[in-house]
Amino acid sequence: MSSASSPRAQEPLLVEESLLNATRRRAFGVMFWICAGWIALVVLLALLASVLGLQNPTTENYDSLNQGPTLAHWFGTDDLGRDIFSRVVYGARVSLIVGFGAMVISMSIGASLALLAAYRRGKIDLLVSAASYVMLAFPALVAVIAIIAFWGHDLWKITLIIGVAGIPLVFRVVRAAALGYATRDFVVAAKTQGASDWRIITKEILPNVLPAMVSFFLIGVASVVILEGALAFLGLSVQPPTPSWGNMISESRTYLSQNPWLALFPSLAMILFLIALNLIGDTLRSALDHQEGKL
Amino acid sequence: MTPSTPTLLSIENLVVNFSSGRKTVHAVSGVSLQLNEGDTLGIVGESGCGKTTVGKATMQLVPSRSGSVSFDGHDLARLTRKELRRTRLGIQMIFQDPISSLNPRRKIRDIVAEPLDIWKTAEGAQREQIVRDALDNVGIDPDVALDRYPHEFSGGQCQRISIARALVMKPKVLICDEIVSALDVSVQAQILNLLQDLKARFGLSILFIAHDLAVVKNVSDRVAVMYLGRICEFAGSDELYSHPAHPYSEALLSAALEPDPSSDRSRIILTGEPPNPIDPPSGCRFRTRCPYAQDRCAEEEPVAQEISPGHSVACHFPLLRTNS
Amino acid sequence: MSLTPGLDRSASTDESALLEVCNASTTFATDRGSLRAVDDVSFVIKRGETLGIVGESGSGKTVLSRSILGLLPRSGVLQEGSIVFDGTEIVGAPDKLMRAIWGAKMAMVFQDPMASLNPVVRIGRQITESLRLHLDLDRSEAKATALSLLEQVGIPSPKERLRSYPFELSGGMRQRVMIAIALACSPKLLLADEPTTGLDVTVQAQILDLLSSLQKERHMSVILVSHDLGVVASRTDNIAVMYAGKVVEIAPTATLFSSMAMPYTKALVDSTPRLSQPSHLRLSPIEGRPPDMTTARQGCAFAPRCSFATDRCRSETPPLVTSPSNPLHRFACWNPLNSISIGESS
Amino acid sequence: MARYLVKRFFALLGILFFISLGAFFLIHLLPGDPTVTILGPSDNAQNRAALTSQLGLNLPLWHQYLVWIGNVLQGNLGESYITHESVSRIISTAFPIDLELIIISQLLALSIAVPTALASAKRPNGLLDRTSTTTSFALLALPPFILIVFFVLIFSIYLHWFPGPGSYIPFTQNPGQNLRAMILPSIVLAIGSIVIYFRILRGDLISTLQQEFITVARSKGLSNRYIMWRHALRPSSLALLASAGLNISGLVAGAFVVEYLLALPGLGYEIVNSINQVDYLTVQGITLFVAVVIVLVNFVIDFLFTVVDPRITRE
Repeated sequence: MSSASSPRAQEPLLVEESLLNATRRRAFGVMFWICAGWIALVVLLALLASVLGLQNPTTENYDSLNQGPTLAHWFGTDDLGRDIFSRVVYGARVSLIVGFGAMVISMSIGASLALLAAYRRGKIDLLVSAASYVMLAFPALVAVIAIIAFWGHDLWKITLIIGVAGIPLVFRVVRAAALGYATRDFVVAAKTQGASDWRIITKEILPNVLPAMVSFFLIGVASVVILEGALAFLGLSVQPPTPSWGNMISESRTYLSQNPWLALFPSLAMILFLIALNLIGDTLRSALDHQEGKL
Repeated sequence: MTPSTPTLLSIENLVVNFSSGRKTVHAVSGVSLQLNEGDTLGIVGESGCGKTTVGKATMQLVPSRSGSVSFDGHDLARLTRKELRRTRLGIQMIFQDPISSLNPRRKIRDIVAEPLDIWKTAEGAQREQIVRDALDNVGIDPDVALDRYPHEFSGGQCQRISIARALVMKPKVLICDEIVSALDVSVQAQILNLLQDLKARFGLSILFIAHDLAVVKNVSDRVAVMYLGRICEFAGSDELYSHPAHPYSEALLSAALEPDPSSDRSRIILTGEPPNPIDPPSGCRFRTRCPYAQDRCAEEEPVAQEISPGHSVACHFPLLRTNS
Repeated sequence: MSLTPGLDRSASTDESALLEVCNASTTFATDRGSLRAVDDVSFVIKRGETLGIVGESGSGKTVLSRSILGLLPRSGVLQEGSIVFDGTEIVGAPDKLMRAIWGAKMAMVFQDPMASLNPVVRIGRQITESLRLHLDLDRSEAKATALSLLEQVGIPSPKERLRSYPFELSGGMRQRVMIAIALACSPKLLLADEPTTGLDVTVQAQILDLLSSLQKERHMSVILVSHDLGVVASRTDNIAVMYAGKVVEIAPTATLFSSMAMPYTKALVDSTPRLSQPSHLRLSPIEGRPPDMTTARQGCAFAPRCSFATDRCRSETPPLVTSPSNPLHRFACWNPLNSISIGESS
Repeated sequence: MARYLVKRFFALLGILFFISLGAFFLIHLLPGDPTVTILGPSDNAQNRAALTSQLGLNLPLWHQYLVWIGNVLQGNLGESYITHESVSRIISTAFPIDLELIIISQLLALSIAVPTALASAKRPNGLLDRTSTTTSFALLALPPFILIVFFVLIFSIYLHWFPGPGSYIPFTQNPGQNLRAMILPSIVLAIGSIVIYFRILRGDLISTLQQEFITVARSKGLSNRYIMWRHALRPSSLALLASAGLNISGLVAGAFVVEYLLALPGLGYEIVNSINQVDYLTVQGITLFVAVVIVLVNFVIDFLFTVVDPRITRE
């Protein structure tokens, strides 16, 4: 907020000026915990799907086609008589694996490069930054579509490809955050005390960037879930009959005017999941911004 | 090198340039300084004069273009990375911004213990004891401070913690870069007194860099005045302030404000501001603002000449002592 | 005006008073409870007079200057008391009313000229916009006025500078531009909040000299806020010393320095290193730290750090009283220094 | 400023080179044999070999690249293996659809996002701000494909306001019909952009409004409206511009999905079909074209940066 260069008293910033820009402290609030609980529930259901005694999501039942919600089928059945609730629960696995898996790949590689580049600057930074620019200029979706189309679309390949495609964006975000810390005096102080580069990156810079990374991670997961859905619509996600939210919404289009439930439940599942992720990510970020203002 | 006051840190002909786009910033252009054991050497000058760069180049935090920095018999620039890490422990630095000097996400205990952890010199109870002693020495109550984070402390307290951390490895030299300029006057005095005490107690030598003339005078034995990357005057502290010989030193002293309405002496107000270090003036760098400048000043760069023992000035027309 | 308790009658009835601050308080709602940043402050500034406000960080001097200007955020702030500027009550005045005063009658120079100038707007427009608004000048008249303003504040080649952006100027030049902006519509009161704090020593002297010469030329009142006693010492008529939101001593400048009554003022002066003192002189700092403004206090706020404090100081808050020796000298202390000087002059 | 732009331009040329490499090798390093696509899987090896050498597929990869890029530089992107239509022609008929879609959606997005952000930032946490922030939050979680599914259901199938998928008519043939067909996809595309623009601009405006120069502007007696538009908006729009640059790639992606779902024969529709048909040259050509467009848009944005913030050219 203030330039460190002016030889003025710093303390008024903490005491007086922060008052002039008084913003009320935002606690995490109820919504945050509801959303966190919702995500935990989705993860739990997806993990335990096979032991919960749900109906088999791929078993077709021609006695009950295109039904609305009933006691036997909470979310109704689809055009092949499959239980939609069970398909939504199993479908969550795809979104979770692709979403979290891809972001773990992007984050671990992108953030490592970013921390290194931000701290060392110089040639490494120049090289990786240039590469990230080139990758960002490339139409990512086209690349992802093409690679998946030619290479094959099983779950792990999709995860890997999206994960790699996300590296440059993660790199840029984390690098920008890390740059602000890499030049701080406490980093210089650690250096003069003989700290190794590894120590400076992991002990001095990383803890400061971590909250921003967590927040970006969650919002990134939401974007990847959307991307997986889009791929499903293009017929490039996991193949039927394996359920995924995207597949289910896409398939629902054929019978949409007769049975809107087909689209409604998987859509709701996806939207609520996305809202929860975004809200948690956003809350963390503004909590972080607030803290930042205090430091 | 006389045995009574051996030179501990010696900066010879230091030149530091930065590149700014296609241009070169001449941050430090040929600075030589000697810091003797037990001495406090002040460097005073306005922003952009290169005083901070001298400190950083001494620590090898910025590469110097030429010149040498020798400490305790080692030429720092020639050491390998590994040797430098070890040797540099003998010099520690304290910075201007007390808040930015401490990692906001670490506890005070770990901040102060950092050098111990890096070098694995102490663990467990011994580490704890060293940290406690270090905090005690700077007037911070360890029982209160150890488990807190930096933002819970005021600027002055953060600066004390920085000093505690710097002293953990028992350095011989302390480089203080504007360490009190971010603090309130009353706190500033606390820190300056603390510095004097610690110096006496631990036999420190101090390189004290600041823009505030009165502060520099208070702590320093000898003072170098810098302008645009060069030293224009160098003398004992009291000598310099009572008999400035360089027109810039004179102007600087007369522009300083004193908390006393009757102290409004005949003032020399310089016009303009220091030129851009990308394109410094030829000859004497101060000539563009100097009230006494003549043709010679533009043509010939003045070299430092000793006008009395321990008092040297880089000026073609140094002010004479008669007017006092 | 008789509704000014705590004020000297001679001061409050003076017709040439431009600004009358009377029992003004400003309270912020914070996470940790309400914070009274300005606490029951009263003083008067006459036309053409310069008042220095001195205090350390957290003393409330910045909040006070913003309260006078009526520029505090709307939410979470409670202003009490009265601030009358040129016949207008500022406290509680709607923005609509203030807009006719801001820039036209009352202007401000802030601490950091780089932050005070809009980085993406040319200098010319930043000066002319208030001219066109308040003085109703057309484009060319405004430009001509701006040009002469830049000349007055000592900016070389002002014509080119009108088309410059702030980043193209040096720190001192930027502060000169800020002064030109503040003076554009010839305000009656100029608030300068730490106007030289970020500047180099030699430039600081230039800016302060410029301010005081312009002030004399225009017979303008100035409030000079600073943490540095040196800045206000030689260029003010009166000085107010603030501590923990209160004015603890206020006096004509010469009186303040010759017979300061409040131990805090003296401690502040003593803790400042001086050029005239020999090197290595041990300084006398004020030990401890300023009080936490959110907790309720009893007694004098400075008592915990004061070497003269008595039990009374810790239990009863001293009011701002007039010195028996000088009706213009007021202080808030139970055990004032210089009791000798009181005896001398009475 | 000229030097800055020249520097940026050369940087962009470099990026373009790498992108051409990317477009080429992306396709060629992947498994799949175009001769199978063209001749069908049952043709004999001899024909296949003949075709391989006719297409130059027997040459080393770098040689193939040089041949291809040489042709590209002369404006020849090759022709489709399947339809034998020239790739440039495919692009020139398909691209106007994307362009129209993107332009309409962006105009829509900016005309909603900017005023809303200005109004919200004026009173953070006010009623309007909370409403619009919450709404933007909900919209953020609405992927375009879900929107399309329900928009088609509601507006085309139930209400018959807009034509359903596959009803595209070129603007030149029937402007009215064309616009009617474009409204739905434009809205879907705009929603994503509105959310991004609103959130970024609102955040930046709020922090700009806390800057000292805004207080200075207030202390001049300027009206709030004047301060918002003349002092706050411009310094706050840098991140917006930057996000527009990053967003363009996402926008193209969004447009592609929307086109495919609504059977609008734009580049997205074409490229997905080409990929499904392993039509190498078309995929390569369209990829390169799209990448070049994105790079050029970013160049324009770089130029806009210098207009919005004069500091940039002089670093």
